Amino acid sequence: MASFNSISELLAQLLFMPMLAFLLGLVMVLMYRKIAARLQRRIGPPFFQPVYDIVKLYSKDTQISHGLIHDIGIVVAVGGYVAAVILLPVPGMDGIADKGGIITLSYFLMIPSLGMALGVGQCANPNGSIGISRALTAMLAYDIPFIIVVFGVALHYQSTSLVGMIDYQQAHQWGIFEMPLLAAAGLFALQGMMGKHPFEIYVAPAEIATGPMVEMSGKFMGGLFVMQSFQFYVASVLYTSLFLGGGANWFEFLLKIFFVVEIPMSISFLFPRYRTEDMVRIMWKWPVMLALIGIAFVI
Amino acid sequence: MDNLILVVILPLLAAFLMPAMARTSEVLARVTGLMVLFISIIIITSVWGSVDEQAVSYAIGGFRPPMGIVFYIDQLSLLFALLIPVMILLFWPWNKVTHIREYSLMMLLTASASGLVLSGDLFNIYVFYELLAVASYGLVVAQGRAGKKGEGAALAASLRYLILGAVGSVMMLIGIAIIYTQAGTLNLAHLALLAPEKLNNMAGLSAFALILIGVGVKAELFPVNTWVPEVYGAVSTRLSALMAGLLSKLAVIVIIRVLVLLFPQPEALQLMTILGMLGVISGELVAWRSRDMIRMLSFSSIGQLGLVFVAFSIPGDMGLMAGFAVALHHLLVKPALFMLASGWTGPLESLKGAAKQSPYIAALFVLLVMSLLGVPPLPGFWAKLLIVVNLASQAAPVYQFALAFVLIATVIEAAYLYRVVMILYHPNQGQQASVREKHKAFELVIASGAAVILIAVALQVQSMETKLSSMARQTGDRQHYINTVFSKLDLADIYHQNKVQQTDFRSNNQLQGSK
Amino acid sequence: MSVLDEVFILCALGALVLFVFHRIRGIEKLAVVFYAALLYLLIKMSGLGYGGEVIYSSFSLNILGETLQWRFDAVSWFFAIITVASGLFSAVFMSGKWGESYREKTSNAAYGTLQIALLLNVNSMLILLASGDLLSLFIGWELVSWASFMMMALNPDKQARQAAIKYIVYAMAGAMAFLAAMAYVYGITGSLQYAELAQASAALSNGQIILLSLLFFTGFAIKMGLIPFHLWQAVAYAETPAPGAVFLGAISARMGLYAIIVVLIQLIGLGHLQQIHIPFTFWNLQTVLAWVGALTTIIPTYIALKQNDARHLLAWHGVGQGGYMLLGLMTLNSLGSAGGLLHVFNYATYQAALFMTIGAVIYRTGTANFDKLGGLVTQMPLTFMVMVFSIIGLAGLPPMNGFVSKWMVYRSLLLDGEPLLFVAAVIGTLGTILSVYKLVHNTFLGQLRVEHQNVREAPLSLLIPMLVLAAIMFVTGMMPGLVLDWVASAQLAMGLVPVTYNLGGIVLASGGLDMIWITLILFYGLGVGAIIFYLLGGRAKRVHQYDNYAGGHFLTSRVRYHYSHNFYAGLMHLIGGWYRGSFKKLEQAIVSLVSLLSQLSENMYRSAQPAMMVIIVVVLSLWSISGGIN
Amino acid sequence: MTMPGIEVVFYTGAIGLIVIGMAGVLMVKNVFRMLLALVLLEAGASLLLILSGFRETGVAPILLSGHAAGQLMNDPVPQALVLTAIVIGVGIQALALALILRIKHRYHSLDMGEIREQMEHDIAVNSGVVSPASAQSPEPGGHHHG
Repeated sequence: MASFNSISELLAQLLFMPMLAFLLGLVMVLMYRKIAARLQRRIGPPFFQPVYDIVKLYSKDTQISHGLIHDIGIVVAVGGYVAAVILLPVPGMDGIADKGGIITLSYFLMIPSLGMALGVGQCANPNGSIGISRALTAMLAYDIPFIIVVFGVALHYQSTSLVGMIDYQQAHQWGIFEMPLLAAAGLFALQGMMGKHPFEIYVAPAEIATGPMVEMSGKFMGGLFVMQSFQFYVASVLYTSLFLGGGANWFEFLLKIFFVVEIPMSISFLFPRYRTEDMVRIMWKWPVMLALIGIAFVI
Repeated sequence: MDNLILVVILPLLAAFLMPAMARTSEVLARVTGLMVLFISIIIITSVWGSVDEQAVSYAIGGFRPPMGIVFYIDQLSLLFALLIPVMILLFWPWNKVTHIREYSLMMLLTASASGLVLSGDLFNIYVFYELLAVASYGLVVAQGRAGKKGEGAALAASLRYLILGAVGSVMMLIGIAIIYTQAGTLNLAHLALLAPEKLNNMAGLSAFALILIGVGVKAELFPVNTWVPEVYGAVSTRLSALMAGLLSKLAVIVIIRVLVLLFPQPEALQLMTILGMLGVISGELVAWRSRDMIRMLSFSSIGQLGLVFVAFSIPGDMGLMAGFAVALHHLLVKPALFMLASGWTGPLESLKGAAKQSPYIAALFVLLVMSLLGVPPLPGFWAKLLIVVNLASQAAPVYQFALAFVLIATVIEAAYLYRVVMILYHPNQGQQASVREKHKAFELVIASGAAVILIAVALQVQSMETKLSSMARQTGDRQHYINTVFSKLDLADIYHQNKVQQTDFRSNNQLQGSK
Repeated sequence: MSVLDEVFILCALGALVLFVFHRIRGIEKLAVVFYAALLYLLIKMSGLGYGGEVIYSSFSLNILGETLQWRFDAVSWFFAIITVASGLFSAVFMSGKWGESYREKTSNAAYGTLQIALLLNVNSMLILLASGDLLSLFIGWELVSWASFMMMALNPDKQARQAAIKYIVYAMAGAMAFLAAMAYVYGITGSLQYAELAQASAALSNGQIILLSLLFFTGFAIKMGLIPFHLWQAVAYAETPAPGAVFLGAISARMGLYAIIVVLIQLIGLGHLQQIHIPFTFWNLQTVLAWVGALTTIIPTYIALKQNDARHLLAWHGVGQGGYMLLGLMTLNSLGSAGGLLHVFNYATYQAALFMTIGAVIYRTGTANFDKLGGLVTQMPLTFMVMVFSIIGLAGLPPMNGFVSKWMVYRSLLLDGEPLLFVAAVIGTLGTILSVYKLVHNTFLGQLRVEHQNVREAPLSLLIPMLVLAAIMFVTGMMPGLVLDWVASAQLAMGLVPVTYNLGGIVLASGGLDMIWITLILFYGLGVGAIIFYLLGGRAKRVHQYDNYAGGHFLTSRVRYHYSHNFYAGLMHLIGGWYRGSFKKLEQAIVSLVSLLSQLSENMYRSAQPAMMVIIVVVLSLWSISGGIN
Repeated sequence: MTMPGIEVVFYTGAIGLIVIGMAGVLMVKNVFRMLLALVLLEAGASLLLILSGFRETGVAPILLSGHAAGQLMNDPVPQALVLTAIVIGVGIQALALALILRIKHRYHSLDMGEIREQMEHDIAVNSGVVSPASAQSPEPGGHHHG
């Protein structure tokens, strides 16, 4: 089963994969903000701005906790993504990735949302609760097309192992060419999954006082920033592995994942935000339809 | 065996002598009835063992059949001959104020009922049936329910019952006339012998239909059972119990005898199926709407009798067995339920929390109701199972419809019976809890007895099955009936006679032909 | 004497003792001992869970030419061990403080009755599970229905009583469908033995098989609360006293699944289910049943989402989870059916735990209404923890056991290439996630109400069974191989190919599941998260719950703001219109129809002229004579 | 037999009586008239039964020395039966008359419909479903409210 040779390799993977993910995620956050700035005719933040933000938030004097679950919520939000990252194969490090497979991974991706929801719930702020109910609704919205896409892909490759899928793509053809409709639908879902425009009304800056973030200050917010960078990384790597043949080497890999993140980021500022209901409606209509047609082709 | 005729004669005599006796000694008259019943029971138990696989016939006055009048005694008739005095004893109006003519009517009922089950002659059956009818009309008036409005209701119910019953009797008479025209005899054994030849036609079928309607009045058969809710609503529960439990079954037995012996046509059975299943569904539907317990039980009784008819309409011994099972089960359960209902009058809502007041009675009620519904392992389940299983194995589509009706009716039955159970076990006392009547001791004894028998039967279901199936086999065996009633000599005579008649006829034809 | 005999003797003895002494204090201890002894006997039979021989009882009954016999095979044993364990947990739950308070509220007798009801439920289920032919199956079936009815009728509440009545009518309808099917079997084969049916089913025509399967399935589906018979179950289960709800919720409805396994899979046979096409459609029986399962995962789950009472929410989920089991089973491949069976076990653990947590909440606060709860996490942290564990299981998230079974169902749907079923299952799961968050949020999170400020943690006697269940959930989640042993034996007994597994999960060529690794990875991730959160940055300051930001105002502590009513307002705005209550209307329509017919019949009895009726009969008989019947 | 015999007339009469009686029981509202219709019905049935034993050329079924052996006799059995039936019928009619008299005293009506409604009301009152006060607006059976 295990494809790593020694304990040391295992430890290295366990250690490096999250770290790498975090760093790449930070760069993606930076890229996101740069793109936003450029689109708005601004210069944008300096290179280390995401790091500064996190350091600042962590080093704040007043760190207000509303209870143990509040803390644990953040831990789970970050930890869930860390665990998910370990299940995502990157070039040269796919030993543990084989333990899960795509279904497990999809479930891992729901854990952070739930963790955050628990944390927000503990804050006892009704506004936070309202926000979280919207956030979960949004999750329901994008997860349905996402899961359909995952199903279609797994059906196509007759496997749930990401490593296997990547191998197949590298031997044959990228998934995006074999399943263009599914890839399109996946992109749609990706937009929602990354919590970005136009599907991010529950965490929109204007909603700070009435969204899930209302009680998040200091390192709680910092934790969420960390989570965000993981989120970018996970979404892009997952999409790459499913449709773009993963990475044969690091260069190719990086190119692909940044490309994947770049598309939704560019799109995101072109549209105004959707209300939650509208988001559900749109997510359940177009991507689901595309994905189902895509599956019909696969079969 | 010879003194079995006393079972009919003694009560008949008592019925006519008791009013006279009462003039000299009131006490003697009151005791006579009981004495007669005890004697009947003793007589029957003394011959109990002598009838098993082989039935016995007994020619009254020594005249040989088919001219003479015979009693036919097999397991079925003996069982009911025993049940009649026992049940009447159980529901005997012990009350001191009871008028002596009520006892007299009860005696008449006993005599006619016993005659009905023992008789082996169609016209005798008619006569006993009419006597039974007269006795029951009288009893309906005499045992009207207590209360200011009781008497009027009983009178009117009795009259309406009487008119329906009289129309039914006429139908039966016409049916008998048709049979006589066809076969030229009314002795059941003789008829059984001739039936395949003479009655297996349209005329025979219409005769059966007419007899079915006629006797069906008492048996609560579907369209002629409109008297049931009226009479049971108007009379004391004691009489309701007797009528629903015993008298209806006697009428059913008559129909079954006639059917088995005289009418081999499948259409006859299917007619009964249709009427039976309509009875099941209509009875249970109205019971579902009923707002007091007596009325509910009346309609439930209609439904159950419909079930009995459906069961008996299944061809073959299995049908008979199913019919006996469900009929005997109803005979056991319904009187017990009527007994419990007598203390629980008034609208059902007023029974809220009755279980708290009298937990034992409520538990009895639940047990009886569950058996009625057919909850395993109570006997009612086995009876229903027999019906269902045998209905399903019939090819004719009408039986499949009957199966569906029976099952749907059971669901409806469950709905209203469990509703009552829930009302009984309601946590709050109803407003009218205080005015509720108390149950009398004998009512509880009867209901408890029924419950004990139910449980005993549930435990002994295997041996019950053997008994019932042997009874069914015997009842369904037409040749056995013929052979029992006629000696070999008689049979030779009859064959000879028939042959002679036939040759006469043929020679006539030849004569005409030659002309 | 076989072990099965001992089980039955113990059952009878227990029922007798409990019935005689049910008013006496301390009876609860006896009950616990009884269930423990029963569990011991089952463990003595545990060879069955590892591929052992079928165990027969040494007594039988001959009736109607049928031999009624009772026996335990691996399937029965699997269900039985869950049944008895659920009984034991409920009994422990009700043996301590909960029982005392119930006694105070009602009476000794009422408490004893509850104990009797529980015991009768366990016993009747064991009788059902031990059935060796259709007749004994039916007898067990009816006994279970009646025992459940008794349990449901214990709550004096009006709604509960109505639910009980509704239940018994549904159950009776189901039993009658079962009876009709059984009668047809008898009509065709002349026997009610399993073996005869299994033999005869090969020779039956398609129409007969469809009719039989439909009748049987209707009967079983009603018990399981499958679409379209789902209306009765949730209310009836939710309204029973807490230990009753624990037991009924955990296992009672699964008797339907057991019967489906026995009759549809073992007897009618896999081949038939897969080959027979419903006329005029392109579906076969298997697809139809699978779709019933899929719809059952969706519709009740979204009804649960709307509930405003914790017990009702859970009970509706119970209905929905039944759909997963059927869906898994109806894939009829080794993985999916194993998933369906495993889900029975997993579901029993977390549903029992969930009802216990709600029972504990009700014990402390007196309500399960979401509008009257909130913020209890600070007061009842252990109960909260158990609930979180259980909802993770219910939602099917790793690392709890619910994930394993759902994963297996999904994976087998993938292998079969059933996209629509898969989507349906996912929609159900996502709805579950939403609604379990609502459950935990509205009960334990948010603001604590004034009247609950002095609420304490649930007493130990309530906590112990909950915590044990939570531990089971976690352990069997991490090491599903423990239960998969039993599942595989059951599959063998069902005539399916058993699943290949190891201690950590499923072994499959194209991507298996290893829960030990997954659990470790998840905990590693959480550990990293904890390090990032706790070791870096300044120390967090604990503040009072109400010390929070609300647009520049402090939320005063006198007025509570707990966002709980209409929790998913946005979603409901969108999908609210889909809750049309079509099934409810159908149910009402049937009731109206019956009452209309009933009124017609009554009018007929009232106003019919007797002579008119006679004429009708004469006409009818003439019609029948002229051959009108056939 | 090519020519319709005399029994055709008899049969027609018997069936006619039955039909008239049936129609009477069906259509008549007055219970006394209903009883009379019943009498006709019974007469018709009796006649039918007698006819079943009738031989066109038969003589009275009395064995006298004057009769030649083998001469066709009317069947005596139905005659005996009808005798019994008539006796029973008369008994029942008498009982019915007594009932009608007492009902007339109590309900002051001979109309079947009215009798039925009053009876149903009485039954409902007796079983406690309807209160006695609502006598003026009888709710037959009391199954709508009460």
